[in-house]
Amino acid sequence: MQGNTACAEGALAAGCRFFGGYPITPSTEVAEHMALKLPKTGGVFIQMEDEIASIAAVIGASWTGVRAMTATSGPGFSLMMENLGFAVITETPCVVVNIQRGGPSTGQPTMAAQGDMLQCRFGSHGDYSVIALSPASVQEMYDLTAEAFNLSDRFRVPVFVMADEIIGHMREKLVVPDTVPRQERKLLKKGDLPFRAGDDLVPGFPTFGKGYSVHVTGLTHDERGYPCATSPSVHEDLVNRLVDKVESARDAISSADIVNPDARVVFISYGAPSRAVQQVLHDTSRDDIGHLRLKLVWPFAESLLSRFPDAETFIVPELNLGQMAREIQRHTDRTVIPVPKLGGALHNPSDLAGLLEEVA
Amino acid sequence: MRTEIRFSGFGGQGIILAAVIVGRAAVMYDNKHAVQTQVYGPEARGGASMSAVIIDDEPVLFPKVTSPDIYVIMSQEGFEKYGVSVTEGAVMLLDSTLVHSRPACRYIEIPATREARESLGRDIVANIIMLGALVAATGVVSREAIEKAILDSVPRGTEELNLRAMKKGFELAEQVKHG
Amino acid sequence: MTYADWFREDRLPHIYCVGCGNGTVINCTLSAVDQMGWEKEETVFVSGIGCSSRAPGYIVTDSLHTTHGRAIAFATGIKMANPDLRVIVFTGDGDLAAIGGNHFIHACRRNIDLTVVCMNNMIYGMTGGQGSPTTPPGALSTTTPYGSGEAAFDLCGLAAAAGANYVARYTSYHVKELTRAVRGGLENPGFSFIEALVQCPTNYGRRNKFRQVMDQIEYFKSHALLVQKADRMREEGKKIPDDMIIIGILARRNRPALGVRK
Amino acid sequence: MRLVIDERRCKGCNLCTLVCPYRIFRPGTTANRRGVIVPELDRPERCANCRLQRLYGRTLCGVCQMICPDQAISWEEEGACEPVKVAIEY
Repeated sequence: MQGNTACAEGALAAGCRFFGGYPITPSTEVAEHMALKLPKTGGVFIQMEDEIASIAAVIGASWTGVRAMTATSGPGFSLMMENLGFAVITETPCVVVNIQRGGPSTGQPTMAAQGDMLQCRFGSHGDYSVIALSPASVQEMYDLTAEAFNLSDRFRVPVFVMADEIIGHMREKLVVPDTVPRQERKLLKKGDLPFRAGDDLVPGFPTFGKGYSVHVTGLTHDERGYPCATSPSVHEDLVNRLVDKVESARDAISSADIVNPDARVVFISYGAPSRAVQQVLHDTSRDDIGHLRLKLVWPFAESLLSRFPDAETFIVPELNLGQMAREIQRHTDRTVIPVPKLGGALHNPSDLAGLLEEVA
Repeated sequence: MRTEIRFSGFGGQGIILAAVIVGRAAVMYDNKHAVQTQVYGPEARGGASMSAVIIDDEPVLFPKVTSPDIYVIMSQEGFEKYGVSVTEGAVMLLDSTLVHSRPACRYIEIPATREARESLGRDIVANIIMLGALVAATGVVSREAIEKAILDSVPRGTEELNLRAMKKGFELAEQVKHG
Repeated sequence: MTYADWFREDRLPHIYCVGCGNGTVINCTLSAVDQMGWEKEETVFVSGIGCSSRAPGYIVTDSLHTTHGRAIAFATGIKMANPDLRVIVFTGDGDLAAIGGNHFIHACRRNIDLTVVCMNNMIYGMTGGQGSPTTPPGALSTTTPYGSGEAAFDLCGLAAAAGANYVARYTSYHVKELTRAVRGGLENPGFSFIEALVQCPTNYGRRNKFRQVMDQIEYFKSHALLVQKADRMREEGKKIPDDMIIIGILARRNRPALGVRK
Repeated sequence: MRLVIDERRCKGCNLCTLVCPYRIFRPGTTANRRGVIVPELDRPERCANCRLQRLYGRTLCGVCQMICPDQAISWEEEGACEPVKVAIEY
């Protein structure tokens, strides 16, 4: 099965019942498959007039209590940024799939890239935190998309599936599990203030149509949900909570494959370049090479680096100019070597092996 | 063992479908691992289109084809774009009706388009003839597996035509082998 | 129950300026909703950004105050995901016709079962009085200091042409008629668009020869022309002055609609 | 029924003075504690709604209430008349 199709199937298995989207290469197969399958599950597929409207409709649908998603790529992702900030401040669960392509602008519509990793983390205005997953196989397109809904409902944040054209378009074996784990959205207790959070920093969800009479606004709001846009302390408390609810859980939700924790040289990868690293480790006879493969990229759990206590060097191949390498660098005093790659082709395993020889 | 197969032709010949069918045969019916990829883009419509499949006994790690072991070339433009860089150890199946050049490696000439037109009455199944020939000549997947995968993938009502095309491919490859 | 019961009493008085017509339009809309006998928990108000868009914050139902121009797109998601909800959108001329113009025409085309009430004050009020797509030619604003040189949108004509099932225009002077028009929109399945011309004394009126709040209301009163009368005048070959405001129910039809409650 | 203007909400726009068919509103003269000059009532018993709302069981006219942008106009029940002892001297 194709990666994009597997992504749609994973969403359906997770109970996604609303998809709002707009065609864009190389993500379109996700929308096409949802258009085919959603009506048969009683769900709704709607092709909106642009990506701004797509994410808006997804957020609106989410407030009725359904699991909702959209899928897009570079230019469409840029258009969604303002409303993603709205989802953050209103704490609306939603899943956004980005099948990354080469940018900036129209760039390389049909070629792979990982150039939106910082945009998904920081792209909307203001301070906030979100969750991003990065699948490296067709199987993970299914599994991680399904998991994205659980994380989104649990933390009430947008969750991104940051795939790329290679993973989205390749076909390989998919084993469909009988069921996928499902963690439901915590509902607001009647009588509680709609934006007052408990210890987990995540308030209960006041689904529209259930008599909560909740006012939801993109303005800075107090715990009642009422606009309160000029109080410094209300704003500070709100934004700190929005960030903390995700960041304080970063170790608990971190998800990565760790290979050879005793290694001196460790590759760190996510998404398609992971496949090149895996090939290098498969082909090499050396046993001092490790691999940290991030499945959950944001929030970045720096504790993962200490899982390699003997590591002297981290090598970070990415299909960009070193976006995650920059994040890794700021958490370690060990050598971080970015291996940037632009143009759409994947890192060649022999090139990475050659680099390995140079490094150590 | 990892086997990399590259398909090339012009848009509309079913180049991508051919790779998908081989991958499906390997995964679903031969219990192997496979990854299928392709070149996307406007140039894939009308110009030279390319798709690839990697078959392995172990899980396929690196998903891209770096140096193909087998080429299936169905157009002259496809040969020029994707077939000229062959390595010596590779083998190329080429549709001799449409490809005039010959590579610097072992090659097998299959008049797939002519046979599709003349024996089967439909150009469209030339890719299935090439698939039959590929399987008969190289054994990348079993004959049973390719048959099942073809039946899974072709439109309803065309099963018999496609199976005849596949068998024609078997025959043509065997003639070359023995001839 | 009366329409007054739909207000969030703890948030009044609202933030609108002295004499702003938006409060009147909220009264008329809530009165129409109240007449429908709808429950608060099945009714959702959605808005974008601008003066008009603060309205849902004063109404005691579920409400979504969204981003600039996108209210209809958010409302589309709500209505499609749960057609049992009654979804009403408050918007303004800048929100609807400038930044949100594309969502507006596509919602009309889809004929999705929403009621959109546009408080058209012909100016960007919240940001201090800049020209909008409905600022009349010649009118002064902070960005048209020599008089607007652009043509203004006919929002109702746009909605009708794009496929909305129900289109009406009144002003904040015509409170009874406006209430009836909103009610007509709520009753009609499919996309209903009600344009309410409102006075903006602070940012439009004082720059455009309406020194007192009442002056602009007097203007609405004296320049309103019922559509039936306008049609009759046209038939008789009489010219309708450019500054007349055609009011009334401008379109009412029953084309297939999206998201209608089953 | 008695018409009341909620001084906490009225912002003093005087639209009520324009629309009332009985002219029971007139612009006020002095500012209240919030600095708003709230309209004054002039013989409000002339208002049809004040007199007849109970009889008809619904709001009559009500244009002032509807146009009031600040939701400041409403009607409230009048308290029952206090019995007053009247001594009549013969």
